[in-house]
Amino acid sequence: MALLELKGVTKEFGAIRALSDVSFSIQPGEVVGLMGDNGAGKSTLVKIISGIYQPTAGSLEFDGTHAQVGSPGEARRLGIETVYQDLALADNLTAAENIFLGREMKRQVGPFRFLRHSAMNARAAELFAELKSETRAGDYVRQMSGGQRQAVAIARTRLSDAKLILMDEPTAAISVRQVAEVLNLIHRLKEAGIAVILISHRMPDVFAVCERVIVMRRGTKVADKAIAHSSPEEVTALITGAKEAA
Amino acid sequence: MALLELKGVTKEFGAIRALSDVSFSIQPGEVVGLMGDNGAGKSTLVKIISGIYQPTAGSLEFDGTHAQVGSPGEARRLGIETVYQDLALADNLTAAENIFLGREMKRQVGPFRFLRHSAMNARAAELFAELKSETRAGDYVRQMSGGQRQAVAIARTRLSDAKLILMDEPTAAISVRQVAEVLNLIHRLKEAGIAVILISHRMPDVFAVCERVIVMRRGTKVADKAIAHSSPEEVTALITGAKEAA
Amino acid sequence: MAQTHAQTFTNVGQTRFWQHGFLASQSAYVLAALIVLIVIMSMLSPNFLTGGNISNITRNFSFIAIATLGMTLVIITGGIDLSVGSTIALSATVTSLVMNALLGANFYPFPGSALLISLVAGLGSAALVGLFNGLAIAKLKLSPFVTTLGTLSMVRGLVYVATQGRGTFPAGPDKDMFLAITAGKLFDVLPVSFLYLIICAVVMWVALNHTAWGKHVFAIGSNENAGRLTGVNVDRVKIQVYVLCSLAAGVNGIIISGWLGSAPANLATAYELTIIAAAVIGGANLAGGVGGAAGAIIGCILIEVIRNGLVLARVDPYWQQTLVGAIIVAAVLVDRLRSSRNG
Amino acid sequence: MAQTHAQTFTNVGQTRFWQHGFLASQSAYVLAALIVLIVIMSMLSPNFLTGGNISNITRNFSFIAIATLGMTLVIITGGIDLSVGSTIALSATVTSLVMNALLGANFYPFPGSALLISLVAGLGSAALVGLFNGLAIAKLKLSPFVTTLGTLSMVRGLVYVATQGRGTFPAGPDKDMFLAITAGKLFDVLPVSFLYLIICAVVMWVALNHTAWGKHVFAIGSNENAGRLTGVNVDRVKIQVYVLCSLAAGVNGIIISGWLGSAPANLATAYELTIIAAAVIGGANLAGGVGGAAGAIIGCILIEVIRNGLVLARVDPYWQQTLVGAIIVAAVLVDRLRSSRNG
Amino acid sequence: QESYTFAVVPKAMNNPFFDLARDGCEARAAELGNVTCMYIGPVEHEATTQAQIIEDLITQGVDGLAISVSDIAAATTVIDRATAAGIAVITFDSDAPDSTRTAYVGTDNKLFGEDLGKLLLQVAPDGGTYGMISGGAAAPNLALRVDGVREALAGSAWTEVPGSPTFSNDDIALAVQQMGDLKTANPDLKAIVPVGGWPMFAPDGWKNFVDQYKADVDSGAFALVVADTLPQQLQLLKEGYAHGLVGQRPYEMGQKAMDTLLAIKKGETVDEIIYTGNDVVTAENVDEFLK
Ligand SMILES: Nc1ncnc2c1ncn2[C@@H]1O[C@H](COP(=O)(O)OP(=O)(O)OP(=O)(O)O)[C@@H](O)[C@H]1O
Ligand SMILES: Nc1ncnc2c1ncn2[C@@H]1O[C@H](COP(=O)(O)OP(=O)(O)OP(=O)(O)O)[C@@H](O)[C@H]1O
Ligand SMILES: [Mg+2]
Ligand SMILES: [Mg+2]
Repeated sequence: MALLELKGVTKEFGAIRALSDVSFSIQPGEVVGLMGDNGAGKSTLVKIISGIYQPTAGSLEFDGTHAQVGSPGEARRLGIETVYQDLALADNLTAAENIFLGREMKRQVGPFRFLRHSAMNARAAELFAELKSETRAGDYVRQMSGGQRQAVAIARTRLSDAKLILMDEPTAAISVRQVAEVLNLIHRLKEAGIAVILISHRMPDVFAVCERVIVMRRGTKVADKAIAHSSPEEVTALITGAKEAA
Repeated sequence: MALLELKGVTKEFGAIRALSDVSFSIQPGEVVGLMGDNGAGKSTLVKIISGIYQPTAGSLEFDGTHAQVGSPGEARRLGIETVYQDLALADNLTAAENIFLGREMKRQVGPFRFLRHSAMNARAAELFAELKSETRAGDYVRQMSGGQRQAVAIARTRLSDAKLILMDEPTAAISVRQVAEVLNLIHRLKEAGIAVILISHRMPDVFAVCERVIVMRRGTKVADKAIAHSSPEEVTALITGAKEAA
Repeated sequence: MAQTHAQTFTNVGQTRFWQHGFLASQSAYVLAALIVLIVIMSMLSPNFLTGGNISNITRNFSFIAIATLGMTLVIITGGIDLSVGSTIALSATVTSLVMNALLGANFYPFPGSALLISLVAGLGSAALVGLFNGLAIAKLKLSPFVTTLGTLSMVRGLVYVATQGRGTFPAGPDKDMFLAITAGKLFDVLPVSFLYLIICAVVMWVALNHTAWGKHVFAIGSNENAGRLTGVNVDRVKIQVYVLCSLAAGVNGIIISGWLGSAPANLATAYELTIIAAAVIGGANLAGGVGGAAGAIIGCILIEVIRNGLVLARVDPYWQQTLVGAIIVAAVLVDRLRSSRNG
Repeated sequence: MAQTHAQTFTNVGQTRFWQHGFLASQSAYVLAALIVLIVIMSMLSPNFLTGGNISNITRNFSFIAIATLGMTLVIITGGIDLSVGSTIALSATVTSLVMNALLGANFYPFPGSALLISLVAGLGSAALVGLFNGLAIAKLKLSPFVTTLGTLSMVRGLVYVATQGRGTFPAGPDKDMFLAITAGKLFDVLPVSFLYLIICAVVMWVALNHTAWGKHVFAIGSNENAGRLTGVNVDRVKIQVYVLCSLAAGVNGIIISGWLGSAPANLATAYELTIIAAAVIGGANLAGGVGGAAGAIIGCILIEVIRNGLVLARVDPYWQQTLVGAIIVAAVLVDRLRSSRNG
Repeated sequence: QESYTFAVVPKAMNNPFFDLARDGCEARAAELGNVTCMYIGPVEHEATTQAQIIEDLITQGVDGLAISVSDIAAATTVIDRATAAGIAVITFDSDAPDSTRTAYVGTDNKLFGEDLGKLLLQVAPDGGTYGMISGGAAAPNLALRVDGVREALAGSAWTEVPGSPTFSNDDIALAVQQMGDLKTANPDLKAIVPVGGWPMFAPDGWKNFVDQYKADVDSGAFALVVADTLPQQLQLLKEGYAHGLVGQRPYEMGQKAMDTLLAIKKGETVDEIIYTGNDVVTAENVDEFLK
């Protein structure tokens, strides 16, 4: 049974049809690359799966049971974690506070529940070390470099036991070493049976970790094939429109 | 004579020393790659050259004559154009309006000067076509995809006759095809005698267009050598600290 | 502005006429609410749509509308100006004090000179308030709210100090001329203040949409940093905007005092909230980056129609205040239709 | 919160003690300004630092300080609440109307019952105002400024309707108890209202800094979207914050009416600007994401010290208003020192 | 000879009415020589602020207080505190009868309203519909005046229109606008009775309004009877822009307040209620007042 199944998903913003009639399915533990030109509709697709947008038409099924993902909160509860392209960080909180936002570690004192600051900071520092990122858990996100911010967004997905992780250009701003770590991470997720959808403009990365690649062009799906049966050249042609479909 | 010369530039933010004692010089028409881990201080360096930050210590000389770049406006007038990592776009203006922000095309009517909307839109559309980007000149930046936003920021540098263009991860969010165009663009700039400082985490890109590479690590310059005498492996080692200096 | 361009994209359709431009703006939806309100009011009171009452409404909203235009500019840059009410009183008071002083000093070199000098003094004092606000906000980077709350209090205090709390009355050889240019009517129907309003609104519309300055105002409101980085002189634009806002309030002060024939020291107390509300109802966003001249005027009309309509409908005065609040909320609620339609 | 961690970075030094925490906040700098002001005032008037006056000041600023705490919460989420002044009047009026009604109905099952029922009614009415604001802002996504301006007017109107503009007086068997818990003094010196303030402030400080809820409040103010995307129930937190703000105003209304022995219908008119100013002076940022309990209290003290000090110093009343404005601007100017020192 | 500081606390400093009381008190203080008049109050009409200022004055240790009470119960509390501190306290313009204040100096507001009503009956005995304009909805003295007008006209041919009185919140511009609104809402309105002088404080705004109905006003078919007798109002009356005015005597209130406080300080007994009286002005006697 498919973990995620999209059927004829369409999304319009006024006159712009960002997605038209997109259908595909993801199996548990599968790593799928999603590629396409700028404005092809990749992020819009991610936002529909993670419950930010509701599709104009079409439907979505997760884990066999749910016909709708109403809100990002619901997506999280269903086991869908997302690294958003715009990172979705609160600038005035520290890295650790951002990572734990919405699922803080608490200590029960009588009827009250207080935050466990140092436990959260320690855990965040651990996550950064795991990603080999030079990011300090107690620093405010406001003053962080582009790559440090991205590391925070990636670290966030590591907190819970997700079933599906959507990564919208997770490696855009991070440095060589961390890119390798993120690819490593994806490998480990796969082994743990967690499905990943990776959006990236970096062809080698997609070919290094994905089993399948879906190519979008101007809102429609133009290809959905196993990496083994494709090549970077073919995918590039599909992205630019030099090749119509595959 | 060097186009740009930095001498012992240091920048502190409270307890964080983002740059310590960085010196180098750029010749006219030279294309230099600036690499380093996340948080190494690359963007801070760019912001000092483009007049956003003033160095805590050290000095900066541009075109032989100027000892200081007081503000981004002054940098522009001196001929320094920048693609900022956070793009610096006004969300509620269209792509064309963003590109021409601060140097609009105007028509004189009596004592008044009115905007030439269609001329600006046409020129912006031209620039996007040149970058092979799927970006519509009349769309509001608010509703644009990550890569379209980046295209707007890159297009902006093409308006004036700059002497030095700083590009802070210009290809992070853009698609395969446009990456090739941006690298092409850098080649053409070089031929026109315009110097470029390219910050990127993509090793192949840097090795494809740059003549020289400067590597930063935790705020200090650890290497400054010709591409011809280096290799991706060496640069990676320098970035991660596996190799101390070169 | 956003013209559709030659370049075509397969996945981009034609925007329907109601999906862009004025018809897709908050102002248009509030205008619809206004029209509904006018229909209701004219059913509740047969006197609502009489010529005399329309002329009254026109005059009443012009009293605050010019200041609202200025406020809209400030709000577009992401600021706020609480000192407009006090500035209205200041310019009215200074104008009439100077008229009286010139009368007392018997200084009248040529016809109209007293009027001219007083107007310059009145508007100049208003501009000084704006300059103070602008400098403190742009150069010292103080919070607009606190700064203008400070000037609200300072300027009102100065008006009291100057007049010892007594109202002043425009007087002197040019008094008739003063009344004619402030309270007069064109062709006996159109209040001149309405004419000034239309001129100001058109100038503002052109400035916002067809000059580089206007784009800078919008850019500052949405991303001040982006403006600064692209070489826009952010500080100068901000100062200009606060000066214009105070000047607009000054013009309104002079018009009101001309119509009243008096410049009471408590003139326009607490008008700032009404003026800001009119701007916001008309579509200006206090977070910055959004707003326009047409919206500002529609907001002012809406507020005045509610006030006037409830009196004409002979609603119990204790209930009037409650209804004013409820209708304001209902009017902006209409705007939610827009967001739900345009996705 | 931000503890320094085991991990070390070669280019990260030790932050100096004045570079982080409270000492680097706006509140600390305004506190410095406040201390300077207190020194000046005590030199200008020998009565300023007398026990009686300090007790007066303490009581006076407690009158608005609890509401300012609530306002600070709203401002941290990036909102604003203009209806607090009206809500103060509403809760005071409802409390005293219910006390009178119970007296009239002779309903007094047990000692203190009249007091209890009236307090619940008064606070309940305030909470309803907050609920209305919160629902309109969080669910209907209306602008906080317009919504709460609407309730400002609606609630005040309802107070007038309920009382026909006449003030009401707390009465009935529990009147003495009512006065004791609102206007009483602990050990004959410390106003109980100050005690309530301290309790509220401590609770708020703990809630903001040591609970998940507090982090959500901050996150919403800085990036509402980020909050929503990480599964924070943004709407619920917003509604809670507006309800808390109105409740805080309600508590203040009851305290003030206890001290006055009366609930005039125009109680707390125009207090909203003072309360917002106190919050902003104390470091809350109207753009959202910044603010705290200590700052709110410091802001209130500053405003009250200015007011009281100028009266005691026998400054000409017309100049007082001017000086209040000037000192407010000067006090926030001190905060610029901070930015220039911390880069 | 001992010298005294007496504070005069108005309801609101932004009301020109109290400026006259201040002038009267300052003038009398200057005549007396050993008395300083200190005029201070809340800028806007608000009971808590007034109470706080009175507390500050108690702290400051003034010798006497003359208070125009903003809210009766609220003022009662602070007045009791002031007398307990040994300060001589009187009220003026607006009273708090149950407090420990020694005397009240001012107008009988109920009577004042009745005078307004009687004056209307005098200038336009035929009756019709009338509307009133008031200031703040919470001001007790204005409420008394409104009641007074209603009482005087009860049983006469005058009926009040719904929506009356309108509340101008002491905003002069708004008061003039409400004149127009009342007349537009009720085109057959035969009289407007502002219970305070607000609309006439704007002479040209008033003239503009009246000019639209000048014929009716001249013939007496539209009667304008207004409270207060400020100079600009007298001038308007003289020019035929109103039919009658009923004035209080704020200047005298200021003077009498000083006298009364001084008498109390000297241990003399004073009357508890000191009415300063009303002036009823019509076209016949306007010149006396205009001198
Ligand atoms: N909220 C919105 N309103 C209107 N148009 C939108 C909105 N969001 C996205 N679009 C448009 O939809 C199209 C698809 O955008 P999307 O962000 O999904 O692209 P993408 O494939 O993620 O591109 P990139 O690789 O640049 O991130 C673009 O043309 C964009 O302008
Ligand atoms: N305004 C600021 N205040 C405090 N610290 C800052 C500020 N700006 C940057 N820093 C810190 O300075 C260091 C260098 O940041 P910078 O943005 O220059 O890194 P970078 O090399 O561009 O990294 P990336 O590749 O991730 O973009 C980081 O540790 C960052 O946290
Ligand atoms: Mg995208
Ligand atoms: Mg960077």
